[in-house]
Amino acid sequence: MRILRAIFGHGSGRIGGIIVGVYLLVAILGMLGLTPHNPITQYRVDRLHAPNGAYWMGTDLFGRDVASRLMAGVGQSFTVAFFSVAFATLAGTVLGLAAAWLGRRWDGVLMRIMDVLLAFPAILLALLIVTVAGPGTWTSVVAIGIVYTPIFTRVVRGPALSLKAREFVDAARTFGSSSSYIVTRHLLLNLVAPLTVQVTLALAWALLTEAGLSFLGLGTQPPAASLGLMLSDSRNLMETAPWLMIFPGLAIMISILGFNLLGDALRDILDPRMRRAPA
Amino acid sequence: MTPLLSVSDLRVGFGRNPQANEVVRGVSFDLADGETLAIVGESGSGKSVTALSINRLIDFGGGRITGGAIKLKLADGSLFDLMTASEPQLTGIRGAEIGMIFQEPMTSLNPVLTIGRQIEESFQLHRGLTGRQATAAARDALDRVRIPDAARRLKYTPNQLSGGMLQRVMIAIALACNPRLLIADEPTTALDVTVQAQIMALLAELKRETGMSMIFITHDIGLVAGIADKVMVMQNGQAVEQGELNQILDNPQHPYTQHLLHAVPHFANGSATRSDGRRDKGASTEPALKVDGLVVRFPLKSSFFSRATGAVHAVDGVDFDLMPGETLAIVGESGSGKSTTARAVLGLVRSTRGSFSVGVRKASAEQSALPVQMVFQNPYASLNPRLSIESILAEPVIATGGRVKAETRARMVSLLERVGLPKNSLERYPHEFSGGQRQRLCIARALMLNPSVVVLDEAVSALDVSVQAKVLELLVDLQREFGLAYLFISHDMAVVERIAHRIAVIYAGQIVEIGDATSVLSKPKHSYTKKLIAAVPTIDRRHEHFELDTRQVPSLVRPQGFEPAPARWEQFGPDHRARAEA
Amino acid sequence: MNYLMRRLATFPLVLLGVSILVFVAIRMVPGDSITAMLGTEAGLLTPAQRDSLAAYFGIDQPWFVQYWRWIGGILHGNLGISVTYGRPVLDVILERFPLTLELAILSMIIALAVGMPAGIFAATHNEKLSDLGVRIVAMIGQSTPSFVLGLLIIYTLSAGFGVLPAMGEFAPLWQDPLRNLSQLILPAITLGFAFAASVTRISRSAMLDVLSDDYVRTARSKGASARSVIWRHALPNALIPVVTLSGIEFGYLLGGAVIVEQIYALPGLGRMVLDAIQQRDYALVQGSVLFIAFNFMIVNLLVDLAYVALDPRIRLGEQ
Amino acid sequence: MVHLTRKLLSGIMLAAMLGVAAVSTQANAATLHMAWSQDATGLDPHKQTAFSSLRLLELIYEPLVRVDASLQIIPAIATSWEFSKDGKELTFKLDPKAKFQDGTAVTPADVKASFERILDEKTGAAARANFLSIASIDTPDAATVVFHLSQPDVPILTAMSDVNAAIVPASEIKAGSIGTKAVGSGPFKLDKWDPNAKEVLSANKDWAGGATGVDGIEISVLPDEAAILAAMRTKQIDFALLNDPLVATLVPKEASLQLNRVPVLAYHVLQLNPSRKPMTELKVRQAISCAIDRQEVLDTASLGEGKVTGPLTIPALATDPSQLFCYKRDVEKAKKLMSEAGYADGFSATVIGATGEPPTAAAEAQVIQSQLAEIGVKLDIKMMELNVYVDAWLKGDFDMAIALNGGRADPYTMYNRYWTKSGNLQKVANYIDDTLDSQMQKGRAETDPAARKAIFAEFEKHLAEISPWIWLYTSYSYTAQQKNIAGFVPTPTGTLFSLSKVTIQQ
Repeated sequence: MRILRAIFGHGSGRIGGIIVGVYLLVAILGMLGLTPHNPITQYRVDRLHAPNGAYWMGTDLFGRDVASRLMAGVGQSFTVAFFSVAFATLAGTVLGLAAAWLGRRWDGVLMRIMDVLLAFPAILLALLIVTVAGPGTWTSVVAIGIVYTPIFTRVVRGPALSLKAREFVDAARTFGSSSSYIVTRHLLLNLVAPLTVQVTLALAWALLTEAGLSFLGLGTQPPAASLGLMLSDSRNLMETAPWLMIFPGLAIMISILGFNLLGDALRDILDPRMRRAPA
Repeated sequence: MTPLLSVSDLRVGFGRNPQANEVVRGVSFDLADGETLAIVGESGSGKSVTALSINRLIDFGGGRITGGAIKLKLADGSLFDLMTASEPQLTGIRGAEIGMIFQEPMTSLNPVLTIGRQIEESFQLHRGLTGRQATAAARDALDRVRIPDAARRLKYTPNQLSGGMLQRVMIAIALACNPRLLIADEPTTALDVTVQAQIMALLAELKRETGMSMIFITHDIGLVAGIADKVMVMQNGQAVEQGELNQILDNPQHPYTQHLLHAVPHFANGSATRSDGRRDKGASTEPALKVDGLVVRFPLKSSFFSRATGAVHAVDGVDFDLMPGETLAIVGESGSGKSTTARAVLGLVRSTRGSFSVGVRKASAEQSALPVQMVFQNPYASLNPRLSIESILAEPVIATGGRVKAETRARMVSLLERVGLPKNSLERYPHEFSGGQRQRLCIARALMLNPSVVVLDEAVSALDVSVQAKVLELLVDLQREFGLAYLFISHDMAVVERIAHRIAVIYAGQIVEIGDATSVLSKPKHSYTKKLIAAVPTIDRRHEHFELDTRQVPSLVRPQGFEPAPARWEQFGPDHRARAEA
Repeated sequence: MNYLMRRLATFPLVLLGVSILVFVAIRMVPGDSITAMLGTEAGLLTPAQRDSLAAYFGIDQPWFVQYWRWIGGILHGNLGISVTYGRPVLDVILERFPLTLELAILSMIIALAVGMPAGIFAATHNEKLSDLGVRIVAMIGQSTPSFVLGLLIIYTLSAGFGVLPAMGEFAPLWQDPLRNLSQLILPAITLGFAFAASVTRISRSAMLDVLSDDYVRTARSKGASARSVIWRHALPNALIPVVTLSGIEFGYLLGGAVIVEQIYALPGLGRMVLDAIQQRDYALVQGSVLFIAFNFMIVNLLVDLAYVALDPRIRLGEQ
Repeated sequence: MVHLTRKLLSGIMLAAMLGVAAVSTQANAATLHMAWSQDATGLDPHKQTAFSSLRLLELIYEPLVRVDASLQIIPAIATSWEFSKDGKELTFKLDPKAKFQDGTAVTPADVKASFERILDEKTGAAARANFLSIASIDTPDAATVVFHLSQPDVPILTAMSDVNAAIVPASEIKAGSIGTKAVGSGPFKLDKWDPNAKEVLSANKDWAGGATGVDGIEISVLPDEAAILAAMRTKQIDFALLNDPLVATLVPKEASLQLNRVPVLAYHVLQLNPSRKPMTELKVRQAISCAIDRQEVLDTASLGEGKVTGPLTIPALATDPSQLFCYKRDVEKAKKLMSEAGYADGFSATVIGATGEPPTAAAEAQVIQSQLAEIGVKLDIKMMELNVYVDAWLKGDFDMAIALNGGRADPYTMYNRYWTKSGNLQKVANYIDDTLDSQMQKGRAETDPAARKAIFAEFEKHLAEISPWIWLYTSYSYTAQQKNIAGFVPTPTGTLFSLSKVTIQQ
């Protein structure tokens, strides 16, 4: 609650918060099926209609309502983004903490494995994962998640190493606190802030990566809609039916804008340097 | 005659609504040519903001001058209004007319530029010197602040120089263009006491040479005695008292000034040591802690594959014992190994050699799980900001396999009360407490396990002076009440004098002098101890001529397999001995 | 030097990991070189025909034998033969690499040339309207998928103005610099747009951080002008995050920009690998992934070395 | 700083514009600039089966005979041919002018060596299956080749018109350089091939077919068809092959461009897998056939670009689709059939498709999904990378598959792999009955065209009725060209061979 108040007290945080809030609402409506039309129903007599009263954002090649698909697509894209980032956060946090805390050989081995993943071309990694496992929502989640895991591992490991050298960890050691206690209460708890910032920014990347995978035909499977799939499906209809590109394109851009604004705001709010008293 | 600088009714605020958030509230003072004004106050008193307002640097720090006047007399006698001046006009004044040095020399110099370039810049800006001329001028400036081998040092970057050297470089930069006013904002606070003495000496000497005026800002009223002509004491954004040096020191009017002068520890050459709990010669009590031949070395490797080629001898053969109810202070400067000693006792760094024995406490019926506990220097860093006070206090209990029971909570409450914190503290978080309160929390946490020995590593150094005094009092009370033995690590002789029964002086990883506090402080025997004590500023030594000494701390790096020669000790009293010097 | 040796010593290890990963992954993907060549017609093959084709493609041995053979070849500097190109893998890669390198360099130049001044401008106008403007443009830049931007540029230029740089028939820089540049400038802008946006944001925040540092205050106390404070004192210190970001981004770009290469029909590494995957050209996929990973590691190393050059405080290899 | 930025920006734009202008003016009159989105995958005419490879190889290699735009057999390397009365002997007379691009004449020995290569299992030629009836090959004189067949095989002549039966030099076979060096007897020589980037072809001056209309062809691979269109708008490309009807339909809107389209033999089909429940039930398959509105699939997925088709796509043999079983949508009948089969509540199944192959695959799947939903069939769409799809398809590992299957000028060559008992792809088709098999065998042996037509009409009717697959439509093969290009004749096989006579008018 405190953090929400802080976000809304922050200039760009307010805008970002509102954008993300609206998207979450739309995503929930989309996932619950509370859309003006059924997003996969094909009104085949109304194919490729420009935006009008009945179809606010027009219809697509199949006569499906673009507005409804957009809502469902936001739901789908956000689902993929959230779960893939959750995957990367979880895996990255565990691995990063393990590397930082166990140190020495473990650190070396874990970070070399992360180096392998980082050095491996990301889009190829995702592509291989999707091709092996077959495309689908959960494959995309895992693929994007694995691609971002090394990044989160690094994000966690750095601060964890410096936290490990902090005095309150020394203090805990003088009481003989167990490793698990120190890692969870002293390291993890203090990583929440930098992780939150990273998560909001990663959500924006994940949305873009999902769009890229869909462009290569490896993302969400039809007839389900995702912003990326709608956008990539529209590419050869750009001249015939520009609204098919405009609306999902704007939807992606604004959502990423929202996440970025929110992330920046969180960085300001959570970064102790920003609260440094003027000298 | 018009003063060089005249400040009247200065008001400075911060934030969106500076009028409502005033930090300086109506400060006025005059400064004559060649005069030194010391502004004394604790953190938050507005002393730094006042200083930054004079050259209008406060504009860049988020502050706004909301009222008052600042007038500077220029060389031609005309008055320059600093309040209304435009930014380009101000850049002409800064550096040329008003020089400034800051508290942290490590961060106040640009880390990526050579110090030569940073000094040259002043000459370029105000004298239009370039190329070889500027370099020559920069070399002269370094010579002037007594930096040996100036030509070579010009090519150094700040990370290659020690803090004391850097502060000299800062002074060289500030004085490059012979400003008529130097503002020194806590210039020695971050430095070791002997280095502080050198910087103070340098400032005094340069002032004599150039005849400039100076505003000297400090929290340490003891430091003022050596340099100031006039003193202004600030509290909560207001000047509570100002006047001539002697008048303020000898006849303070305002209660706050009196408090600063009397309630706060000032070094008194061993005359203010504790009279209670002296070591009882005849008694054969078991020591609470006995350290024997402690050695801590950090191996140096030249590459990944090769073996260690040498080692940093951080602690090199330290032994001492500590009786229940006794305070042993370990004093030394940064890098001397005093903190490493403390951390080795706690097992935070692995000792290379040596043994500890911890005596079982007899005074208490309860057996403590962990008889040695520690309080750290930085109260802001040693409490996890994300945990409630209850969790923080519970941690030692949980760590030693205990359960948080009703009696544990009762102990928390009573300890909090004992260290002087409100009872409702348990649900609160560290950021809701002040620095002094946090250090009290750390003390309470250390006492949760009912230890026999508490290691206090610079435990009061980060606190404001008046808070420092109160925490020291608390420590003494607790020691009496629980029969605690303190291993008190500090660089501050004044503080040590107030709390120590015995003192060990450590230099380059070795104890050079150890013994009864009064004896060591009043009759130091080892040359290093003497130098250390001589460097401590006191109220009594006014306008004293400090001696310049440019020696550096010796390197602690030794070749592989090096062992120091066994120490020869000279005994100077029943409980006072010093290492024999070659 | 020691640090360099130590870092280089980890290279074989990481590359070994990459080689195993790519080798296993590409073989786990259903389909093989035979179905890639013949499509559904592969169903017409007799078992004997299949065997002889498998031998031709070198996929007739158990996987560990194949892997062993491949690794053995690498140790002799031989990355294998590409079945689609009928040439040594390294030759094919080195033919495509200059384009990828050039594109990466061009996009980085664009990104830095636009992003850094914009970021510094925003930082020095912090919280003003112009700052907000720059930040919003930067965020739009970061949020536009490159295929959307690429298609829009191509469509607008070709349909709106009737101009378009030569598609296909890519001219290397040393043959026809003008044509080469004209072919690469739009892809570089497409890639550079998002890149510039990131640079803008990172240089803005780095600059803001640095501007509140103590030595900036010192510079001001010397009487340095606003310009001198920014360019001489703050910028060199703010460069490190910018170098980090640009280095990582550049490292990624050296792996090829699949989507942009596809839209602009550029024969770069990214498309080559994608095609090689689709054509199940195992040797080429493996070789190029290894090559890309190696480049990425080299770039990372260079970035670390750049830190040392930029900031004398940083000594590599110290924990 | 602002100034600096502005200067930099304008500098970059200027550079871009200058470059753009400099490049768009260059043109080479005698060279045809061509583009396609998918490149050839190899140069061995006997091994390559990909559409894009065939289009390239047809310009370089020649078979014995060719088919023209109306699918009639016309001379290529052979000037004449003749079946013996019993249909077991096929004799070709070779063109004495025919020469390989290395200057040597095409001899009967080359023909014999080429076919022996195809038949050799070590070669791995997919087309071998079409030539299994060849018992032996005789070369009685310098201009005659005689194929002795083990059984009457009329369709073998059509199979020989394919570039997969191209004649290659015996010397190259011996040298083992087929596939690395392209030495054919066709109108163009391959000067340079940079896979997935470009091909450079030059006119073969010695070509037996006479002079070519252009001096050479430069083919660029532009993977994005929207980019091909953009390049044509700016006149960089003279001629292009397009796959995606969404892009092709934009071509006529450009005044300077012309779209050539011709119905092709390949057919879009929904393959059911009759070995999997419930498609094992005839009534279920029929219900699916009745529930699908083929015209609507065509209209939606392909913007109406194509023609609804039955199993036979060869115009001379095809039956009017409206006379086939359930080619008019009948949902009521479909529901009735479903409940008769015991699936009144429908069932769930997965349909697979290849991403982008054809470009309409995903759209077809979605329309079919929506149509079948009306009779309670819940389809799950799984789009796969082409190779993954091929792998699953060849294993018969699918409930239903969206496919674009290639057509041949002869129905036997086209379908014997699926609808005969010994068909190589029986494991994919998973359905065979005696009627189908005997119709196919009769059609293979019959030499009288009218009788053949009747046999295959029966075959088609039966196939549509038992509905192992749901044939949907045939689409168009698209080529786009600048209007100053003359002489291109599109054909149902999709060949670009007529580029040999194309000219560029100034």
